[in-house]
Amino acid sequence: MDQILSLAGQNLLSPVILFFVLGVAASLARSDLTFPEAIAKGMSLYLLFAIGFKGGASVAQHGADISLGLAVLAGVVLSFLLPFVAFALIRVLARGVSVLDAAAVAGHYGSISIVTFVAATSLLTAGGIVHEGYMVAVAAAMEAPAIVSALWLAMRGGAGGKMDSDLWREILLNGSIVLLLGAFAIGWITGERGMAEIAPFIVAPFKGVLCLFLLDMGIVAGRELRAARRVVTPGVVAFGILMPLVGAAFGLAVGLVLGLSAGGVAVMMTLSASASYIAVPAAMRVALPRANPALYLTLALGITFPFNLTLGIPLYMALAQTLTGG
Amino acid sequence: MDQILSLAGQNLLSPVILFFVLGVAASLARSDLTFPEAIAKGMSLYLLFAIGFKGGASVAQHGADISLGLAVLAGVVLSFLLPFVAFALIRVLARGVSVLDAAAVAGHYGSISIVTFVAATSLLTAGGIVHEGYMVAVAAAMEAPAIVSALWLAMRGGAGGKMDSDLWREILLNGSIVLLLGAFAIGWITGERGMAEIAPFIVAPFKGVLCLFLLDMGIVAGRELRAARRVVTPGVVAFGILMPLVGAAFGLAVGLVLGLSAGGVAVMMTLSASASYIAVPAAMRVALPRANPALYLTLALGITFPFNLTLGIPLYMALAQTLTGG
Amino acid sequence: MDQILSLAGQNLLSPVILFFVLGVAASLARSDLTFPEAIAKGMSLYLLFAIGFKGGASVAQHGADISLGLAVLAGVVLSFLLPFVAFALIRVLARGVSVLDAAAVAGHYGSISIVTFVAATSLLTAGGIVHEGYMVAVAAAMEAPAIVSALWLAMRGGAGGKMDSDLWREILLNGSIVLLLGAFAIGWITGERGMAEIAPFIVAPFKGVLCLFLLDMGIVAGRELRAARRVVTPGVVAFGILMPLVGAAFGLAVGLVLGLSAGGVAVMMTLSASASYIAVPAAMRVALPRANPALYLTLALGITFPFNLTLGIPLYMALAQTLTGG
Amino acid sequence: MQMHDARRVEVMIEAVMEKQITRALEEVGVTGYTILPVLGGSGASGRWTREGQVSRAFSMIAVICLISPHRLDALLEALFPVLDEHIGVVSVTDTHILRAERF
Amino acid sequence: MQMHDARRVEVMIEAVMEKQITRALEEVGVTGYTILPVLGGSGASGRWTREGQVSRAFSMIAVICLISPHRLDALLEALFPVLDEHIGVVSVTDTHILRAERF
Amino acid sequence: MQMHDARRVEVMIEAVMEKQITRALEEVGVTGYTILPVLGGSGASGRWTREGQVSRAFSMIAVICLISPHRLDALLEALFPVLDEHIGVVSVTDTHILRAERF
Ligand SMILES: Nc1ncnc2c1ncn2[C@@H]1O[C@H](COP(=O)(O)O)[C@@H](O)[C@H]1O
Ligand SMILES: Nc1ncnc2c1ncn2[C@@H]1O[C@H](COP(=O)(O)O)[C@@H](O)[C@H]1O
Ligand SMILES: Nc1ncnc2c1ncn2[C@@H]1O[C@H](COP(=O)(O)O)[C@@H](O)[C@H]1O
Ligand code: NA
Ligand code: NA
Ligand code: NA
Repeated sequence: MDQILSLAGQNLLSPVILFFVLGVAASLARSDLTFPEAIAKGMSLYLLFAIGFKGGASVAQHGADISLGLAVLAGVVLSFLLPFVAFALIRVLARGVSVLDAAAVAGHYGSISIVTFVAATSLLTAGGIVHEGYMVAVAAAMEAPAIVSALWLAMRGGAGGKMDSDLWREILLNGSIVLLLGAFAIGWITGERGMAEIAPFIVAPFKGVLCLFLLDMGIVAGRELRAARRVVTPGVVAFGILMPLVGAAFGLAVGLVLGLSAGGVAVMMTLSASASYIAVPAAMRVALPRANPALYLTLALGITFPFNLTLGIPLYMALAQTLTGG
Repeated sequence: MDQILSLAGQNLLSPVILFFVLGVAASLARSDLTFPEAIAKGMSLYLLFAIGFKGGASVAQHGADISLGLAVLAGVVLSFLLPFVAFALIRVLARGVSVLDAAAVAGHYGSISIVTFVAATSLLTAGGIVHEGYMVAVAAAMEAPAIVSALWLAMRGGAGGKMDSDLWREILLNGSIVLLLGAFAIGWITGERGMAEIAPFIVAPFKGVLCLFLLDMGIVAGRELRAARRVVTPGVVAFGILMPLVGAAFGLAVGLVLGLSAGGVAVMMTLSASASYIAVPAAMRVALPRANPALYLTLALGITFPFNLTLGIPLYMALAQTLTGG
Repeated sequence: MDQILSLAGQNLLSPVILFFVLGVAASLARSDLTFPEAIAKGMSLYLLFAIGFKGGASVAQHGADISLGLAVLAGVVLSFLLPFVAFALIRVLARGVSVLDAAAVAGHYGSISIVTFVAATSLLTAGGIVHEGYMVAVAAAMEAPAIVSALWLAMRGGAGGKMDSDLWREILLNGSIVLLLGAFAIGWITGERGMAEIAPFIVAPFKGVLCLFLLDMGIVAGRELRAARRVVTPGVVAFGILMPLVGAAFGLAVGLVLGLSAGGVAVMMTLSASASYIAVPAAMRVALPRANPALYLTLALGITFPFNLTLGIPLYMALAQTLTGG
Repeated sequence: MQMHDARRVEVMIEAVMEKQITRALEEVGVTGYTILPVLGGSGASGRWTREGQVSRAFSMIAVICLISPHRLDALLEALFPVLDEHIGVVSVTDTHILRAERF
Repeated sequence: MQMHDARRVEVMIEAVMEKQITRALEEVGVTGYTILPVLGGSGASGRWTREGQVSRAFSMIAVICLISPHRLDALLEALFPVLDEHIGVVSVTDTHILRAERF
Repeated sequence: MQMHDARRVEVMIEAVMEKQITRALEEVGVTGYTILPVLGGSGASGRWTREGQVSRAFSMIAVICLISPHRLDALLEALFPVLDEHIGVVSVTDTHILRAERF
């Protein structure tokens, strides 16, 4: 417990978190501090490029075996499965939420937030805890399947929704999945030699870019919170905090079964606990246009993301370390 | 004197200045070299983030005492005061300038130019002269008060102008002030540990980004000079060069009274000598829309900025060193 | 031969090439992976800034003599000359291509592709082969003259085209030429001292930015290939692959006559082999608006650029080393 | 200068619907349109802005289409199923164009 | 397709006035508008461009508002005090809209 | 509110032609116009998009010009030689403006 608190305290005082808090505060105070859209996108491309490549290079270094394939498979299964859990939970906790909205929310929680992943891995690295490099591939694999479950839930509930080839392309060839997996593959292929060439771009300055990006995320999250007061009922807030814990429990179980390292388990928990706010919202706008975006965006970005960032990740790390004996 | 000349010569041949000159030349020759707006804004966010954080980290390292508070207070007073001096001076030197325009110009000179500040600190660092890390907070504190004085001058002169809560928010929660102070606070809180994490992003590449940014500033300044030939009378030019010297004299006095280090005095002089071209023009467009933007922008960006950058800063440094015995 | 194959193999597996391939693949698969325009332009400004400065700093270090002037002159002559060769070749290989289109294409091949240049120099650096720093000035000098030849060819062929002072300005004060030469001059003037100041920005992270930029180029090239299936006849493809070889032969001859180092010859070959896809297309849209952009862009960006990047450069390097005995 | 009657159709729609909209236009033979970026806006579903956003989910575009009057109905009918259920507004303005042979 | 008369109000105004303009619109109940970015322009106060600029002081936006004819006067009266003294132009065009219930 | 008849001329043209267009406008005394960025589009010469592009060769802009009816012909005649041979479309819409003294 002590360890958890100290980890959480340390995490809360890291520049990455503090810049996120600064962004939220600036936004709530209605400062005009904003990032141009192109810069925000540029930073997110940089982060995907860097973590994909580093993951691949790390696999190249440590070798890959069947466990990579199993972990990816487990990720896909989790992503398909978690929306059903999320759907049930939100229907119980927040009775005002319609089937359609619940399905849309569920899709977000089955998928993952790549920045939450990055925050977790950088906390792990700072603590000297290693994790499997291929977790980045697991992250990519978990992005999309949840969307299918969400649509199935919506259709079964008679809430409409459609699934055509365009949407499939949108989901599977989504820019962030392609960049993440592409950079992962190139990092794997070029290995140590490739890493030596581009390390000064993707390793040393990484943390600084992450701080700036989280500042921007904080601004956007704050704006979301400010705009969406209507949708934030106690039940919704409860869901936004409970669901990551439930998701993390699933991730923990899977991580232990797979025999991942302490770091790997912590990452698997974080992925399962996190909710998408980039790829899934875009897919939902196409496929379930009548679901309320204010609800799912506020939940994913305004409640669950800050919760994971500040308290969730240290908790998952501490649990993972205790339970793996790592 | 020799020392001043050699400093000035060295400064004039630094990449930072030469890229500014390149930008002005490209613009005057009507080259189509330009930066996308998003990139220019991205660079300015980077610079604010970096200098804010570095200032805070330096305070964390050297400890803060009452002198920090006194310096910030002195900055606020200077920023309130200098517009009155500037107003009187421009009315004397350039008789064609209306009360309204003089008030608007005065607001710019009470406030500060953050890039001039950065140029000064990087010249100091290159020369191995230390300055108080909290000068960044003084810079932030000097951004806004001058706007109030300018509006008061305009209203008193019957030239109109209005001050509502929106404008207050615009001034006080201006993005650049929030980012500067926020990063300063985070640098202070996280100190050496935080610095270690993000130094490779904000320290080593800083000078290079500054060169690119000054290239862009040169392009914009050149464009301004080319467009605004009408407003540039001899009196206006005289003001644009004398006012920074007058401002620097005030800064010098304040710096000596506060007992700042040689570097700190030089920075205080530079801040007082510099004129805003980001925050104040925006506030003036809202509050004094009938003041002529060509006049204040040409002065701040086309005359005073290049003057400080090339000759002013080395002069202030030499004086500060001589007079503090540093 | 063995050496060429191994060089080519090594090149094909470098991160820079693999990211280009990733971009092409993503684009052909119609992924929505794209870079904001501002980010793409920002990266290209960074690359021009960095290579210009590094070239100048290298001249400052090794001293400049008459050979610099001769090489620049030779570049200008090549750029004037190669369009005539290209014009003749495409008229022979692809009979369906009109005089106007052939002239426009010819202009592209007389000029150069700066990214191909960068790719060559980074392959040379990786292989420990030095080249003259002033080759960057040669690259800049070769950008524009070809446009004049192209217009002459079009006018002589009765295909129209006009040349006014605006166009001259567009050509000679083109942003990329100004930035490249300006940074070169500043690198030269500030030399080692300047380099020390900004090296962490322009040296270490360079390769990483280049990877990201080539990812973007791959996306754009793939889009071009997808869109322009109509214009790609066998004759056009043959031209797109033969012309760089012919150009390289000219570059080789000139490089040997000038007595350049092995690296210098390889660069001269690469410049002659490469085709512009930034400056020349823009000039052609102004001066020869009825020429078909799909043709010249597909050739320059979709065929010749990938060819040079993957096979051409290693070949030119191997030939240059063999023939200079370097 | 010879001018011809035409309609200017302006559709403000979510950016994620871009492909669907342009495909619908192309299916009825409308291959001329221009897409403008949108910074922000306000409507029944509240205010929004592009600033700092990464996801395409919450951005809009403006699709502008100049078209001959007699083809307007086909265009609107093609648009309707795409717009339906989606955030967005459509306006049709009478206008005049040069070089009518292309529309 | 059922179309309804409407007006398309287009205001080109300095970006620093965005909040003031949108507040004025909201005060008279106009909650539907779209904001487009502007690259540059020219007017009585000379030419300008956004390129390379950091300050918001010298940029403009285009605010587009589709509105029922009977609400136009209220809108224009709300705009007037904000526009007054400020750089900018306003045009009002007759247009037709689908789904009129929202305007 | 006093409104005045005017024309709204909208030119979608290649970005490389910006200087030529604005010079032509200025030569006939038209010094008021606004330039909007364009993201992409489609026409006789196919589809295009700005995304990821570095060259200005394949981008477009929209030039919007509000003008008094009696000056329209001069404007169009000035535009014509620039447009000729170039990709682009022009539309002219009847509109109403405030503060007519400036146009
Ligand atoms: N009356 C209007 N005039 C112009 N744009 C509008 C109007 N109503 C809605 N919009 C645009 O359409 C978007 C979605 O509208 P809504 O579906 O009403 O939320 C808004 O954010 C605006 O960008
Ligand atoms: N006649 C016009 N047509 C279109 N835009 C205009 C016109 N006049 C002015 N503008 C726009 O309004 C801005 C300010 O105009 P002004 O107040 O006349 O300097 C210009 O920079 C243009 O962007
Ligand atoms: N009917 C139209 N409506 C709106 N924009 C058009 C139309 N036709 C062409 N355009 C624009 O003009 C550009 C060039 O058209 P084109 O010359 O037909 O290829 C297109 O890419 C569009 O941006
Ligand atoms: Na999840
Ligand atoms: Na000052
Ligand atoms: Na060439």
